Amino acid sequence: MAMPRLPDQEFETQDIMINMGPQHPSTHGVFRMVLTVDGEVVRDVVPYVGYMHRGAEKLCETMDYRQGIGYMDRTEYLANFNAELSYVMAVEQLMDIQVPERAQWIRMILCELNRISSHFMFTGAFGTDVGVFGTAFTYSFIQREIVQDLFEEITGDRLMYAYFRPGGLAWEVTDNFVERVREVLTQVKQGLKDVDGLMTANEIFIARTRGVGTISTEDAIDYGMSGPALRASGVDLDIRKTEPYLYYDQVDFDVPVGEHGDVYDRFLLRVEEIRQSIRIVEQCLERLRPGPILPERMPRMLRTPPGEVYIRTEAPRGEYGIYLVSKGGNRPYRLKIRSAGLSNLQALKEMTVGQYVADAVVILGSIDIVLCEVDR
Amino acid sequence: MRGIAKSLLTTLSTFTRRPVTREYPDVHRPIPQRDRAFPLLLWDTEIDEPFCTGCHACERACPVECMTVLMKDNPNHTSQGGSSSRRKIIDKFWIDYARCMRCNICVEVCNFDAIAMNNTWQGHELSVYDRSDLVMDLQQLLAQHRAGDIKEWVAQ
Amino acid sequence: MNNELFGFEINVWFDALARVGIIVGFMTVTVMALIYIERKILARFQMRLGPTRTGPRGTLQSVADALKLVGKEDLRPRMADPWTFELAPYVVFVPIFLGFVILPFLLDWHVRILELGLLYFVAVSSVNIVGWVMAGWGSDNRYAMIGGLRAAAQGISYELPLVLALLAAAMLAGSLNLNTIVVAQAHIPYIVWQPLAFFIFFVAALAEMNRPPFDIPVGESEVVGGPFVEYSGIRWSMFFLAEYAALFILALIGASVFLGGWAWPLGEELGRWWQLVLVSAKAGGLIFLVFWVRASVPRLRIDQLMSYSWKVLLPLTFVQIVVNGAVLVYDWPDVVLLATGVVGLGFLFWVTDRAVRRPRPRPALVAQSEAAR
Amino acid sequence: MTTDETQPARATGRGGAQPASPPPPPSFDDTIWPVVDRALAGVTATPERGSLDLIVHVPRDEVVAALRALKRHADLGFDYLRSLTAVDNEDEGIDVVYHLYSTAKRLNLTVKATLPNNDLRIETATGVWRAANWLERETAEMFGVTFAGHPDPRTLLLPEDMTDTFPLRKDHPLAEIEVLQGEGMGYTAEGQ
Repeated sequence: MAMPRLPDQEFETQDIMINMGPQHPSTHGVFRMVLTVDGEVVRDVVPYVGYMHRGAEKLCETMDYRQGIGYMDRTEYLANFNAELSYVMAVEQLMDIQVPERAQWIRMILCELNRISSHFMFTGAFGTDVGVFGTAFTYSFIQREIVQDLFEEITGDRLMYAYFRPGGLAWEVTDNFVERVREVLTQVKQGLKDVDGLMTANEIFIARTRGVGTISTEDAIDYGMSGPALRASGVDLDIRKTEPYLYYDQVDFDVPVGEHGDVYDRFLLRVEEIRQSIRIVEQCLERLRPGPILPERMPRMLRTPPGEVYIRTEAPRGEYGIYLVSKGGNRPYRLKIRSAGLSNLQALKEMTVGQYVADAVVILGSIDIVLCEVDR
Repeated sequence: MRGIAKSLLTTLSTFTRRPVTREYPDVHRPIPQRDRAFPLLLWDTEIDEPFCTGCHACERACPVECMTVLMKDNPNHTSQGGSSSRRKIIDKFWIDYARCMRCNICVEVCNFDAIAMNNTWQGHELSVYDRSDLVMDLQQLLAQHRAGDIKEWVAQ
Repeated sequence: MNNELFGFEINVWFDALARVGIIVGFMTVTVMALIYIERKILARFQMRLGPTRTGPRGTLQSVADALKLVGKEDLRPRMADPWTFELAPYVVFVPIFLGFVILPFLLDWHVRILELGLLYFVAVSSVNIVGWVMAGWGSDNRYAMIGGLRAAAQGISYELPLVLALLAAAMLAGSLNLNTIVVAQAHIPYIVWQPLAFFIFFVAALAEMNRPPFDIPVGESEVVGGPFVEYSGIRWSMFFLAEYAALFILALIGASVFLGGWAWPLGEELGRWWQLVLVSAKAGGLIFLVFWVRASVPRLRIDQLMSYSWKVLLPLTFVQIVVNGAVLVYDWPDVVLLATGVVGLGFLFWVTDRAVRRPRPRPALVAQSEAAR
Repeated sequence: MTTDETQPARATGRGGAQPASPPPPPSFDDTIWPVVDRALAGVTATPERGSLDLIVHVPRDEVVAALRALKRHADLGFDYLRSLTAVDNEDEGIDVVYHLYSTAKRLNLTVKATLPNNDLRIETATGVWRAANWLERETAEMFGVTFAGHPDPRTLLLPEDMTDTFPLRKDHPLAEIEVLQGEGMGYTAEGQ
């Protein structure tokens, strides 16, 4: 991709620095990268994060386990259920709580639907990054709205669900839950067809994404990337398969793995993951039986014995880990959120240097960061 | 070029579909019963007083400390010749809606079912020019349920 | 020295002034209408409603926007070059408006019919590139500078295929007078004989207007508006006006040169109102196509854009021109034109397909292939 | 609870409800400890049973050598750094915690090194995994741990000049939430 450079003696060229962000339409939040460009070619990238740092970890250390759930929503606002899941699973693991079967299935359905809505956010924002004027964005947002309507019916909120509890769920789902989910899935399938038709085969889209921002398998692992960004580089690492939690070992789904580690693979992979998520939800719906949603003996006050646990789940953006250290009592002694975005973002320089300015935006979009999750 | 043609056909197919826009201020989407806007207090119409006894449970459980509760002896208690079985009753109650994170914990910890999340559009359309106007006092918190404008939903 | 305008005999100077006034007024209204229509059409492509709240069905939205823009403060960054910065909008705006002079709405509805109309148009309209560069340079903003230089590169690269594609059609008509070209298409429009030239004209026109997929100089997600990132208020609106005026002009030129303008398919004998309907329908169709493309395709990258122009479009237009010349000189049958067009289009599509479906290097081999290149 | 290589490290389908059996004191034979012990031949490492993964305590001077050995060992191959953080144990010093994963063998391991409060220095792990770069920067600014030899020792999340205080330490105070409600409190009184 490098442009042939003119010999130095003929031309004096000067690299200029461009400050992209924190206010820039395609930095997906308040992220700043300082690009050193030689004409249109990026020679260096210095990313700056931290504009959204709110000290979620410290805040959670001052709150009891129930109060912390709401803060998990706010660290990962596109995949809230996945974030909550890691947190409540960590508490359950320390407290040794058995979660009833129905609650697990519902959690799984909601997490996968959340993955769908999060990936739709990606397709929309990514479409805008490569320059489709808003069409990909609206197509995707219509689907997101449909999923969020369902979430609102169940949890009462469109974005900050605060619905999972250590031990199960806050309350029972609505009576028409199964029919509603099926309805949502039908609409999502249509929406996926639209997004797919709009972008996947489009020659300009392919030209903009293929072979751009490649990262090799070894580098991707070395940088600690996770999720679709890692799998696009050919690493078959999906925590749902390698260390199944919930009932992921009882449902049938495939983990799409990329081959070239470029932006196009990352896009295709996420589109495919939406399909797989639909598959998982459909299987979950068949397995869903009536039953309790909280264990019978549930302590009124959540207190953990001393101990520590590192829970990892596969959130849409990658591994969302919770490292919970307890020294007894009703609040965490230390809570560390392992954010997928932070690790994925580290590889930005590796992917961007040598590409064009326009590609820098596309590559950043393809990592699919949520700055709230990166900065916590 | 086939791909571009496919893109064009896709957009053409959506061109013929109905727009999904809801023209918001004119058309209010029906919001589900479980919708969580902001917490408000409930009014016991039988005895004509709030359910809330000012027990501070919600205040203590609030993660963002947006509530301030003061209790008093109930003048309407049976021992005082009234009709209420509540010995203590709420005296003053403030909720700072600007700070509330709508986590529903106050509703869950309430032993008297005295607080519920607003599930009407009134609970969402709260634009004001001054943040201090978002600090709701007891009368404002009770008004909506007292007027019967709300069918509250409390889990279980 | 009197001229006739709408049946009145008036002095040449008054005539000229009146015509300029009519153009500017007409243009402003047209641009407002175009913006409104574009927003509505784009909205429907995206399953939205578009503007609804200003006036009946939002029809006054553009007026409201224009009033807002006029009312805004005219800002200039302190470090900007005052002259370049403030003159740039005019340099972009005036050449586009000059293009109006030769538009053949009808046989006798026009500002002036020039014998070298087409040449005049391409000569005048390419001046606005200077304005873009001025805006980019004068703003003292790096996004603007990158945008301005992109605009220059793109404008110059696509000027050539645009001119040559128009020339291919003009060759067949044997004239650069737009009205003569239209009359020559009274029976068969040139899109039939010159599909390749039409396609190239359309692509190059998109690039000339900085329309998606060629909105690289102003790419929102990359250079945040490019040359006019620092402009506001009335100056910014002049860029906007110029952009939509260019859209209107190029659509009319395309309709006249390739689609037969007012002459095809009903001929000259019909009333002028029918002819006007014809012209509007053809230009409107082209404008709709532009909006449709805008809703559907991503943005190209600058290097892809340049190589597409220089390596694909330009050689093909040369081929077309050579074939046209051979047909005219040696009296080959017209079918040759059609065949060349179809084969050329097929070749163009094939090249495009091949270019994007090149095998990708495996990531581990990236470094080596970079070195080899 | 970490089992041998072919098994996933977590028992499946129980959703975080793994009964944490009280460990019979010395035996770690059902975990990967024997292999880890062999890999860490030159290092004084002590195992501990964690809730999910095996925890290995390593002296801080040898931690990078240990991590490198763990990464290079053929049967372990911990090539993936999941997380790097620290825990402020107040009087007992600060623990630096590494969560490792092996993409080939699907193994998990937690490595811990304790730093005494009067000397919060540890060698950087950026030479082992590049993933450690930002994680160490974050840990450094949040806990005041110095990672010796770090290639880019700037702050990550905090402002550039906020190097004198360490927010995630236990002695760092939380900002008081000023109470804005009530009569005579906050701006309700002065504003109206």
